[in-house]
Amino acid sequence: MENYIEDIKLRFDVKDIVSRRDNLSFITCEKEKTIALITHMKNNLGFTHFVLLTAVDWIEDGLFQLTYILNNPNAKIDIAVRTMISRENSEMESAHKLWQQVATYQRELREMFGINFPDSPGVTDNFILEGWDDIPPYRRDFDTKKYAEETYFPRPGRETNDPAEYMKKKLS
Amino acid sequence: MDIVIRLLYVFLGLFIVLNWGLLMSAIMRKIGARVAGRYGIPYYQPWIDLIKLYSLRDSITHGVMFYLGPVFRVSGGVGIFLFMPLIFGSSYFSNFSFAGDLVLIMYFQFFGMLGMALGAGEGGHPYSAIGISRGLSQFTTIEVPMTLAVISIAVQYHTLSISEIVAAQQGGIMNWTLFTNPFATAAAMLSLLGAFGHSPFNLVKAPNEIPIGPPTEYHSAFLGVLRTNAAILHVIEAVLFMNLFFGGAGNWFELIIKSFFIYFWSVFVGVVFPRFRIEQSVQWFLKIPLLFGVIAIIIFM
Amino acid sequence: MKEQKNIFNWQPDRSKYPKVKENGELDIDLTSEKFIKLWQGPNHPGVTGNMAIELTVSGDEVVHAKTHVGYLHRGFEKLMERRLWIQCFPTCIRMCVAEPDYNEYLLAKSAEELSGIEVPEMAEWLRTLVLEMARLQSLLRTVPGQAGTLSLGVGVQWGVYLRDLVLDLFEELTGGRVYHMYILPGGVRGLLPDGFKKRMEDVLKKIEEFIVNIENLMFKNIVFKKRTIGVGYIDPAWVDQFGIVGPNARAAGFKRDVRKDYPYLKYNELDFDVTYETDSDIFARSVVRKKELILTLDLIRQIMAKMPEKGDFKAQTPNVLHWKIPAGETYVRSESSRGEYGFYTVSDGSTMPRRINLRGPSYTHAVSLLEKMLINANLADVHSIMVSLQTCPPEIER
Amino acid sequence: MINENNNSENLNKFLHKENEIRNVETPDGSIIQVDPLNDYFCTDRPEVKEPKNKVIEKFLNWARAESLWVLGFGTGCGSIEIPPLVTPRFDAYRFGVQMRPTPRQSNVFIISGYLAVKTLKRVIRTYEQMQGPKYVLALGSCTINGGMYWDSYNTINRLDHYIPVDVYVAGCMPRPEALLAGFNKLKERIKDGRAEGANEYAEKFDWYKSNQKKIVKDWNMPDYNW
Repeated sequence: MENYIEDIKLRFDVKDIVSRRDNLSFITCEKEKTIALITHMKNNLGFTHFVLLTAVDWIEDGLFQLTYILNNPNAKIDIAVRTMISRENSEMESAHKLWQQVATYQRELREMFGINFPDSPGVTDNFILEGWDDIPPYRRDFDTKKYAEETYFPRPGRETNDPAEYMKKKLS
Repeated sequence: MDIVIRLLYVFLGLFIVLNWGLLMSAIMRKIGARVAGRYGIPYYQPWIDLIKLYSLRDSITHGVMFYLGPVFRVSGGVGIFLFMPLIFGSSYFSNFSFAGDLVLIMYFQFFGMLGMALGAGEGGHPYSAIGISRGLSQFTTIEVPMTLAVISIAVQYHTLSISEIVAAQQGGIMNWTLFTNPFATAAAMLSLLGAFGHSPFNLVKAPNEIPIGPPTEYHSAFLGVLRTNAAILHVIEAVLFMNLFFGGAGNWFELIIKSFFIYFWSVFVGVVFPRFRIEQSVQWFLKIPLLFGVIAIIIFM
Repeated sequence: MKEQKNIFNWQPDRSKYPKVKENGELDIDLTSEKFIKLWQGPNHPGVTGNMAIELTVSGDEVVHAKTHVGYLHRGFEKLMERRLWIQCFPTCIRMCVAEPDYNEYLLAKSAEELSGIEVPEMAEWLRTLVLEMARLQSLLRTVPGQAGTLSLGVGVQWGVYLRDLVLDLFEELTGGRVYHMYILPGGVRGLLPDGFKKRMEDVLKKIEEFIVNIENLMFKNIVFKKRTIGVGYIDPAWVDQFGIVGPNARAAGFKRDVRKDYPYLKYNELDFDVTYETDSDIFARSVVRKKELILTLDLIRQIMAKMPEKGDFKAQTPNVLHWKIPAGETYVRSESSRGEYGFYTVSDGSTMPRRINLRGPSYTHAVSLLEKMLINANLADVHSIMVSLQTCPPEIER
Repeated sequence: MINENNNSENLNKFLHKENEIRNVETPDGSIIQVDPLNDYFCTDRPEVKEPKNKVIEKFLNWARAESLWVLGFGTGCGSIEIPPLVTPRFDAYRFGVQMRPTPRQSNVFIISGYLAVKTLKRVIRTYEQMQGPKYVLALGSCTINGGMYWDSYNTINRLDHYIPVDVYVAGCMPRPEALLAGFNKLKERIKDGRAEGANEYAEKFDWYKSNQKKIVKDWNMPDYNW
């Protein structure tokens, strides 16, 4: 694990290295260098298995965190590459040329988070939603409860118990 | 007056054949269910299904041929019935059998199929079209060994009349075509597997590929007509094979037993085999059954 | 692909058909009456679950395929962001209905890893047992299901019956038939009931008989072989390119198994070999799954023998209603019956998770890989190929 | 590209390019104008079809109740309990319940659990293709009030606002026994002549349609060329 991280450190400017387990580390890289980093990891370091690509919405900082988790099947280790992109005008370089399935992940991210991946094949096609005209639903500022109550017809009589309140009442 | 009585007996025969066909389909489905470890449908289920289908309130149409498809299919089924001698020796249950009826029946087998093709094609569903193209190409290849077997029998008995073929087989089990012309029987029984459309040759209906083939768009009364016809056709095809190869039937009881076992043969094979692809099915019929058919011809030439 | 031997096995050469335009798209003119657009699904008995494949066929050949998902989208990842950690457990198991226990385990494991809770040994054994039982009930459906797509329904009926018996055991152990909610953060909900081992052994014996039957029914069946050998070929080079995992990768000769490579729970104390085949067609994948079924029986017997009788089965956790998990992120994985199944969890130190993302094996198998594999396939083989990949739509769209 | 000829302004926002009125060349060379919204979508309203004769209707209802053809469309996670229902353990075939693959031939629609909006569109289309009298059996708490997914942005809460429901089977997920009991209940309703969902749908067609249109915004048909 260490020598892989050392190798990456030598070539790329990575920071926030967190070692979660013996075989899992998280590193953060700049937005512009990320694709170069994962290309290097795939071609030279043996990280040939692409595990997942997903986004986390840090709305407080106005950032999206993109996480690429790569796996080295021979050394049996994972390295997750994080990169921060701004929430406004969120756009990221596409990685579809490295692995075939990345295009699907990017399609989903564009639909659910509104992150654009120019040049990714079929990225504008509907993937999960159909006829969606609100802000992308996985963003933190989209309130699913409010949307559901306004759009669908809630059956009257449904009580919502806050579990903490309920337990307090019951124990007292 | 004679023709009226004759017609009454024809209708009586049709009634018996229809009900036996429905019961037989229920029994066969129960046998299939038992293999799977289930009880299966009740014996009376096909009748209830028919009543329900005829009593549905809605039905839509896709055009004139859509109406005529089931009609052609039924006329194919009833047409075979009309010229098929049911009970040997009974002048009433010989229907309208005549000297060359074997040729006519071979023709009627295709007639219903073609009518159905026209009607289902009008339905406009692509599964219908694919099912039809599969069905017609498979049925064409089934006809080859089947026709060879029939020609072989015609040469053997020097007749094209089913009644005379049955008559020639009387007088003991060893006189049946099954023993006198085993290759023709083998060719015909193998092609029968395809004619009844159980797996491995159920690619016309192919439940997991093109559900459920030609009748995809047919519903309510249309489907009721098709199911009625299927009940008649299954019995009457079995009766044809019984007459040609298994010595005919002297009474209704014998007919029921023999047609049951002939139909059972296809279910017996179908329950343990998956489905062929269409080109595999065509190849299969053009290999061993065709070979048997040719041998049967050569022997009696 | 196998050598074309005789005239009967002749296949048209579709490698140059339909023509490819200059910009890389296929030259498919739907008005030319040479192509039919076929939608298979969502209402189609052959499709695995509620999804659709849009096929463009020319004759019997598929020239273009596109997967459509989203019919089962419930927005779990959004819903879990507004639920307490403990409330996420009943929610997350519904992500994959075929094997819900992996979701429970992975969420519990992420929560434990992030908050540093040690799980007692007895709980680890019980979790291993539950996960193997989940694999068993899933394989009982999918091993004969391969023949079910070719309308050999008898095996499916036997298999689903035996699956019911396994579900009965689940019910006895956990109280739930399909959704169990047995694994909680810190451990499990209870110990084995009295006499459970004997009843388990009875069921395992029945399944062994079933394996013999299914061997005769499917794997020695000439028609089944004709329909599956050489069909649905996965090039071993695709395994990394498409992210193929689990039995599909193992059938291509890759000995990759999360249980062996990244041992979790008690798998490093169990004795087993990774099953694999090299032919990489539908038949090989079926054989791998059948071997996996045999392996699962063996593993359950080993777990039963090595497991302690009694013990502490739940570690102390904070009050779950106010449970704050320290900020951090992790990725945990396990081997489900379809392959690598993982949770990527991010916590921001509050009572609710920041983000939970599921990495399901079907995500890659059913979309990018299936679209590629269906090209030039026969229309009749579409569903065998799809079922042989063992796609499960709810984990694609969540 | 908003088409001004269209009456319903609200719909225009969602009009796709292929839904605009355009000129099409027919195979024989003549040019015709096509309005996809009116020509390609069926505008006929369903009609109320009252039973004619009470005594005969009672017999027919008995036949309909004993021959329930279920559409094999697994819309949600409840469909995992359909295979046990038709296999040796529970064997619903004993009670006249059979599976059919095509909507034209089936009478009972099992809504097996939550409905995503995308599925709801297909469910409505499928329901309208079924031949009446038709019955809907809703499975799971998610069809009653949203259940687990009451606050989800993509699943409906109450199924009876979109299509008429005959029997609800509660639970998450309902066991096959509960499903069999649901079938028994449905049979009772049919035999009593109370299961008139198709007529109800025709009577309150506008209400159902307005509810459906509120959430299903993209009514486009997929591409066909046949």
